[in-house]
Amino acid sequence: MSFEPKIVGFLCNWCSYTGADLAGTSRIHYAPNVRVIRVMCSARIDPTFVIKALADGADGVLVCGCHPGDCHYSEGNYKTMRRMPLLKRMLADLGIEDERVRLEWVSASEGKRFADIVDDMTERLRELGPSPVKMVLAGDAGER
Amino acid sequence: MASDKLQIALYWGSACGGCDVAVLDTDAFILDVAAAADIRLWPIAVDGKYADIEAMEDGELDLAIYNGAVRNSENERIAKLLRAKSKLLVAFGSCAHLGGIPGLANLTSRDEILSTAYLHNPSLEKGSKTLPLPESGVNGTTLTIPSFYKRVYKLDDVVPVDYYVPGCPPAFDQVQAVLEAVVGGDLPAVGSVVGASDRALCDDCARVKSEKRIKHFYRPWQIMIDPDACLLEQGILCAGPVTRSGCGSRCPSSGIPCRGCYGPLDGVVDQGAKLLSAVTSVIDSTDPEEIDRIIDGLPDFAGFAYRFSMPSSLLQRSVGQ
Amino acid sequence: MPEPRTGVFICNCGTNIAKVVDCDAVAEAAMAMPGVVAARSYKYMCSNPGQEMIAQDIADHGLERVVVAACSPRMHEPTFRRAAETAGLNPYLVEMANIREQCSWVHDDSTAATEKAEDMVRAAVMRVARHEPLERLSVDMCPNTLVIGGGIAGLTAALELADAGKLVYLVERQPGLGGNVARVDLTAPYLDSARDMLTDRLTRVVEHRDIDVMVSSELTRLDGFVGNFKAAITVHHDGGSDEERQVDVGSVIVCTGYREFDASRATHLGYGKLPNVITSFEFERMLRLGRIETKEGRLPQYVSVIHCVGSRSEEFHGYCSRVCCMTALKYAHEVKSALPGSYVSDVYVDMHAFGKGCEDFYRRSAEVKTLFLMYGKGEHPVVRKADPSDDCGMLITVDELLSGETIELPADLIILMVGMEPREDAEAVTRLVNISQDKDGWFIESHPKLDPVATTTDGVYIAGACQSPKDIPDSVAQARAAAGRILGKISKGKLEIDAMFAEVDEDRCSGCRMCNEICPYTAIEFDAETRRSQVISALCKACGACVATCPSAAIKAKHFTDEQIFAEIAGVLG
Amino acid sequence: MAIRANPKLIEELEPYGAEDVMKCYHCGNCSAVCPFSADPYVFPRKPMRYLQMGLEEKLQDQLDPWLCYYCGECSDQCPRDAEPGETMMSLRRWLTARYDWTGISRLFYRSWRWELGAILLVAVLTAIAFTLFGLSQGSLASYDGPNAFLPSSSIHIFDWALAMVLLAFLLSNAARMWWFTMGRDKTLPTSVGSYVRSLWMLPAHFLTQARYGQCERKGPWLTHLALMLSYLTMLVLIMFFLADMAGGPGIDWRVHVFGYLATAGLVISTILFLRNRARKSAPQYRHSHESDWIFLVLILVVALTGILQHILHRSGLDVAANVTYVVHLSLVVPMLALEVPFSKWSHLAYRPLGIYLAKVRATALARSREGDEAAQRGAEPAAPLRAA
Repeated sequence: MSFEPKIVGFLCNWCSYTGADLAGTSRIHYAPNVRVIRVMCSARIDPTFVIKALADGADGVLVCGCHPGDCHYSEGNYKTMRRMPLLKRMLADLGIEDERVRLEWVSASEGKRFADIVDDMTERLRELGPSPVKMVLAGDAGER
Repeated sequence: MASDKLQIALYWGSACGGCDVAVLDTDAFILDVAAAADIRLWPIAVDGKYADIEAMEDGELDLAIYNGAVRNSENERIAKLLRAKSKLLVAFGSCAHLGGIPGLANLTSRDEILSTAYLHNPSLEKGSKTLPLPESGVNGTTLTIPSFYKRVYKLDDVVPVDYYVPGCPPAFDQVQAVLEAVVGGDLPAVGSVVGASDRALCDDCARVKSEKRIKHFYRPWQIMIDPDACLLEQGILCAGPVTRSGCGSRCPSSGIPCRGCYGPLDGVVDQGAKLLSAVTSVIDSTDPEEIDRIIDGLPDFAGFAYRFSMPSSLLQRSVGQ
Repeated sequence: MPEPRTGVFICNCGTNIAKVVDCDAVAEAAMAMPGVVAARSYKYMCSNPGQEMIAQDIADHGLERVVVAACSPRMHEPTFRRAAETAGLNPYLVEMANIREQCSWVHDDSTAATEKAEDMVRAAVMRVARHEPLERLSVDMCPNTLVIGGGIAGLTAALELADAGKLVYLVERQPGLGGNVARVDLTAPYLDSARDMLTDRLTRVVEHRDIDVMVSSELTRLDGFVGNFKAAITVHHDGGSDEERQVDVGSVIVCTGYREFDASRATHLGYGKLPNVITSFEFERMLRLGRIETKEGRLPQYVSVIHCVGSRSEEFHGYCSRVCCMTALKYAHEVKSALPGSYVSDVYVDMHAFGKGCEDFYRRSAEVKTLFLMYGKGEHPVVRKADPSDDCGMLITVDELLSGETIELPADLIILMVGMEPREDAEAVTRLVNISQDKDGWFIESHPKLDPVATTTDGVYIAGACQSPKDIPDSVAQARAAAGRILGKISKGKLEIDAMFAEVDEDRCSGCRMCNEICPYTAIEFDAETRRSQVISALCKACGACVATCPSAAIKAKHFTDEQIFAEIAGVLG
Repeated sequence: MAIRANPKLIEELEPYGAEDVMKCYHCGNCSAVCPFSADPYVFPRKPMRYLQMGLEEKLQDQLDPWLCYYCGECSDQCPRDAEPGETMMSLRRWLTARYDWTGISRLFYRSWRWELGAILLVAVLTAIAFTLFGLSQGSLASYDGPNAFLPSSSIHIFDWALAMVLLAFLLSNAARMWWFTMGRDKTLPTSVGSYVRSLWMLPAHFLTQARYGQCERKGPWLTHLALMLSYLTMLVLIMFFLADMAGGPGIDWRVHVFGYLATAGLVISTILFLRNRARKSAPQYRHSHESDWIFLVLILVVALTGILQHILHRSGLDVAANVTYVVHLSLVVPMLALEVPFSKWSHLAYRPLGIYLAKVRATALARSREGDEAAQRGAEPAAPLRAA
C-alpha cells in the first residue's frame, strides 16, 4: 500500500476554517490526509506548534489564514506572513524539506481553493515520502 | 573512609572547562568549600580516579556537579556512575542543562564531523586516513577509546537530574548560592532550575524598552549602539526576551546582545521557535518581498536561536540525511 | 493528575455523517481514549433527545468533560454548550469535533474517513481534558455617549439619544454646528431647503438639556473600553484660553464627515486661474445669496457643470462621491428657474441617479433642456479663456463620447462638482478612537453589509460621510442606526464579554514589551511603574497574536492555551 | 480640430418641430430598430446628438434625414419619448430651409401664417389674372371651342412656363444640397463614374419609393405611393394632354380613364392621410406641423375643384365650369409655385436625390477605406518571405 502522508492543518476561525466548512457544505471532495486544528487567528499559530507537529510525526504542516488585508482582526495574518518565511528557513537548516510546511491564504468563500490545496499538498508529500523526523529520532533512541 | 564532611564530586563531560573555571571563580569561597567538604572527584583540580567512585557505596556522595554535554560513551558512563553514587545530581551550566555550545554539533552529523576533523582538516599530513575507532589494534594490543555518539545529548537525556544550574558559565554568586543551599539543606522542588530568575533577562536588563518595530536587522558592529535603548529595538538580534535572567544581564549591559545561555523560561518548550515567533512578529512590514529582505539580516538563524539549546529543542537535531 | 472523566457523543446527523463515517467504530475507539468513561453514537445529537442524552450522561457518569463529534462548531457549539450548562457543566468544558463539514461531507473512502474521525475525536478528548471552566465577564455600561462631529449625522445621533433621555457630549471642532449641510442651499431631488432641515435640529440640540455641546473643541484622548471610556476634550474658548474636560462615556459615535476635493489639483480645469470657474460649494453660497452672476457681476448666458472633479479618476480618487450627480441636476433646475434665457450643460463621465426619486429627477432635468455631454473615464475636459470675438467667457474642450466629436463648449460660469475626501485629520482620529481606514482613507465598518455602523472596536460607531461618501438620508439613517445600537446596549445595563480573552501572568512578564505593538485593539497596556504589560480583557478579541509572540509564555489565551493546542496536535497524530 | 457647439441651435429647430430631442439620453434603441440605419449612415441617434449639441455644420452635411421615411418604429421604441422620428422629420424641414437660397422656405416653416398668407395672395392674384385674361379674349359662357374663356392652348403655355420656373428653383436648391453634403468635402474620393453608375437610383426611387416599402408598416407606403403616382399621372396629363383633358363634352377614355384614376388616387390618399393625422393613429401622425396640413388640404381642394369643373363642363354648364376652373387654377398655382420648391412638396426632389447621393457617398467612403487598408498592407513587411 502506498504511503499516505499525515498533514496537520492550522486554520484561522474566520476565513480558512469557514472556507474548509464551505468545502463541506458544497460537498467538494478532497484527500482525507489533513487533520485540522482551529485557532481564532493565524497570528495565534506559534512556530512552536508547527515544529511540535513535525516532532510528533506529521509529514506536513499546512498553515492557513485570511488573505492579507482581510484579517478579521485587521492585521493578524501579517504576523503569520512575517513568521513563516523565517521558520521555513530555519527548518531547512534543521533538515526539513520545504514542501513539508506550507502557508496559504484561504478566504471563507474559497472552499474549492482549500480542497485543491489539500489535494496538491497531499500529492507532493506522497512523492516526497515520510518525514525524516520520526525515523531519525527513533534511530537515535536505538543506538547512540 | 568515613567523614562528616560533605562528600562532593565535580565532573566535566563534553565541555570547554569554563564551568570549572566558574567554580574556581568563587574565589576564597572555594576554600570554605574545601574546608566544609571532601572533593572526591574533580578532574580539573584534584586527583581522583573513576575507580574510587566505582568503589563507593550507592548514595555515598552528597552532591555531584556535572558540567558539559554528553557526546560520547565515557560522558554517559560517568554520568550514570555519579547518578548512582550521589544523593544529588546537578546539571551545571548550559551544556549539561540544555546541550550548550557542543549541542550545535546536532546541526550536522557525526560522519561530517569526523571527516572534517580527521580526513579533510588542512592541518593533517597528506593522505592521512586515520579515523578514531572505539577499538583499534596496535602491535598486538587492543586500544579502546570512548565511542563518539551520533549526536549530543543533554545530561537528563541519559540520567535523571535533580537540579539545573543554567549559564555559560553560571555566574559565580549562583555557584556559591547552590553550594550554600546544599550545605544548608534548604532545596527547592526536585527538577527545578536553581540560581536563576523566573522572568526573562529583560526584567534585569537596564536598557529602556518601548514598543518594538523592526525595519532592519544589524550585526552589533554595523551600527553605533545606543547605550540606553533596548538592543532589539535597534535591530540587533538579542535572545534576552526568551532567556531566563540570573546572569545579572552582563552581556546587554556591555553592549553585547544576549545569546540565551540561561535557556528558555518555564512554559517555553522551544527556545529557538519562541525567539523566532517573538522577533518576526515585530517586523515592521506587510510586504512579503520586504519581509524577505529584512530577514536576510538574520543569517544562520537556527545557529543563533538554538545556540545553547539545540539538544533540548523539539527536534533536538537536524534531521537532514 | 488523572485524566478528567470525559463523555464522547458522536452524531450520525441522520445519514449525513453515518453514511461515510462508521460512527459506532468511532465510539468504540473513543472508549479507549484517555479519560473517556462514556461514548455514544446517536442519530441527531442537536435534537432535544440528543441534548437530553448529553445532560443525562453528565449526571449519570459524573462527566467532567464533554466531546461532541458532529457538525462544525461554527454551527452548533452554542447548542451543546447550553446543553452542558443545563446539566451544570461549565460550557467551556465542551469541545466539538467537526466530523461532518470537514470529514463525512468531503470524503468518500469510508475507512479513511472513519480513521480521520477517530483522530479528530482523540484530539478533542485530549484537548478538552486541558480545558478550564471559564466565566463570562460582565461590565457596567455607562449610559453617556460621545458624539464627535456636529454635522447632520452628529446632530441626528445626538438628538436620537438625548430624546431617549441619555446624556450626550457633542464635540465639534468648528465654532458652529451644521457641518457641510449648513453650506448647502436646496437639496436634490425634492428641492427642499437644507437650511430649514437644519435650523430646527440645531435649535433643539442647543436647547436640549441632555446634550452638552462643545464647539471649537477636539477630542484629545480616549481611554478605556466599551461601556467605560474616558474621553479628554480640549475646548478652545475665544480669547485663546483652552479648557481641558474629562468625560465618562459608554459609547462613541464618530461623525467627522468629509472635506471637499481641492479643485486646483485638477489643473486642466483652470480653478484658481479663471475667476468664473467655481466649486459647487462656492456656487451653493451664490444660491444662498440669491444671485447667480459672474465675477464681473454679469448674468451668465452659458452655465456649465463639470462632474466628477477628483472622483472616479485614475489621477485622484477611484471612488464615486455619490451626491454630485444629483446636486449637479439640482443646479440645472435652479439656474433655469433663475435665468430662463440661460443654457445649462452638464459635462459628465456617467450619470449616477440610483437614489429614491433620482432617476425621475434626471428625466426632469433633461426636460428642462439641459445639455448632457459625456466624456470618457480617464480623459478630462480642458477649460480655457475664450477669444474676445466669442459670445462667451470661456471654452471647454471635451472629447464627447456620444458623438465621437471633439467639441468646444461655450461657458460664462463653470461649476466644478468637487468630490468628497476623508478629512486631513482622519488618520489622527482613527488612532484616537482605534478604528481603521480603508485604502481611500474612509473609516472601516465592522461588516460592509451586516454591521455597517459598528467598528472593530466595541463601543465605537461610525455614521455619515466619514465612513464613505454619503447623501443626507443615508447619513441620517446611519446616525439613527448607531444611536439605536447604543440605546440597545444601554437598556441592558450590563455588558457581557466572552470569557475567551488573553491574560498576562504578571509573575512571568519581564516587561520586554514585545506584545505591546502586536495588539490590533490596543488592549495591551504597559504599566511603567511595575514595568509589566497587562491585557484589558474587555478590549481583547482573543485573536491570540500576543500569546504566540510573548517570549516568556507569560500571556495565556484562555480556551486556546499552548497546552490545549499541543494536546490537540498530539491527538490528531494518534 | 475641435468643433464649436452651439447650445442655441435647438431653439432654432423647435419651430421646425424638434421639441423633444433634449430628452434623448442615447440608449441607441432608435438606431437599432431603424431598418435603414447602417454604416455609414447611423441614425436617428447620431443626428439627434448633433442637434442636441448644436453642431450646425455637421447637421447641414447630413444625408441621413433623407434616408428616413418616418415609419415611427424609433419613436415607438424610445424610452424617453424623445420622438426620434419627429426629430428626423423636423431635420428634413430644416434642411429644406437650408438648401433654399431664397429664404422663403425658412419663412414658411417657421410661420404658418406667412405660408397661408402667401398662398392666399398668390391665389387671389392668379384668380384676378385669369379672369381678366379670360374676359379679354373669350366669353365666360363658353368653356371650349373658338372663344373659350380659358383656351387650353394658352393654359398649356402658362403651365410650361410655370414648370420651368419651379424647376429652376428646385434645381438650384438641389445643387446647394449637393454642395453641402458632397461637393464641399474635398477629402471624398468621388468620381464621375460613381455618379453615373448610381444614376438609375433617381428615377427608380422616385417612382417606386422602394425603400419606404422596406419599413415594417406597409400601409403608409402604399398610401404615399398612391398619392405620388396619382399626382405624377395628373402632372403628365396636364403637361402633355391638356387639350384632350379639357376637350369635350364627350369623354375621351384614352386620357380620361387616367384622369379619373389619378383624381381618385389623390382624393382617397389625401383623405386617408388627413384622417390619420387627425386621429394621430400612428407615431408618424402624432405630430403634425402646419406645413403638413396645408400640403394635404391644398391637394385635396385642388383635386375636388378639378373634379367639379370636369363634371360641370360635361353637364354643359359652361359658366359654372369656367368659374370653377378659375378657382381651380388659383389653387393650383400657389400649390405649384410655393409648395413644390419651398415647402413640404420639395421632398419629392430631395428624398430621391438624398438616397442617390448617399449611395455615391457610401461607395466613395468604402473606396477610401479600402485605399487606407491597401496602404497599410503595403506598409507591412512581407512577413512570409522573411520567414522563407
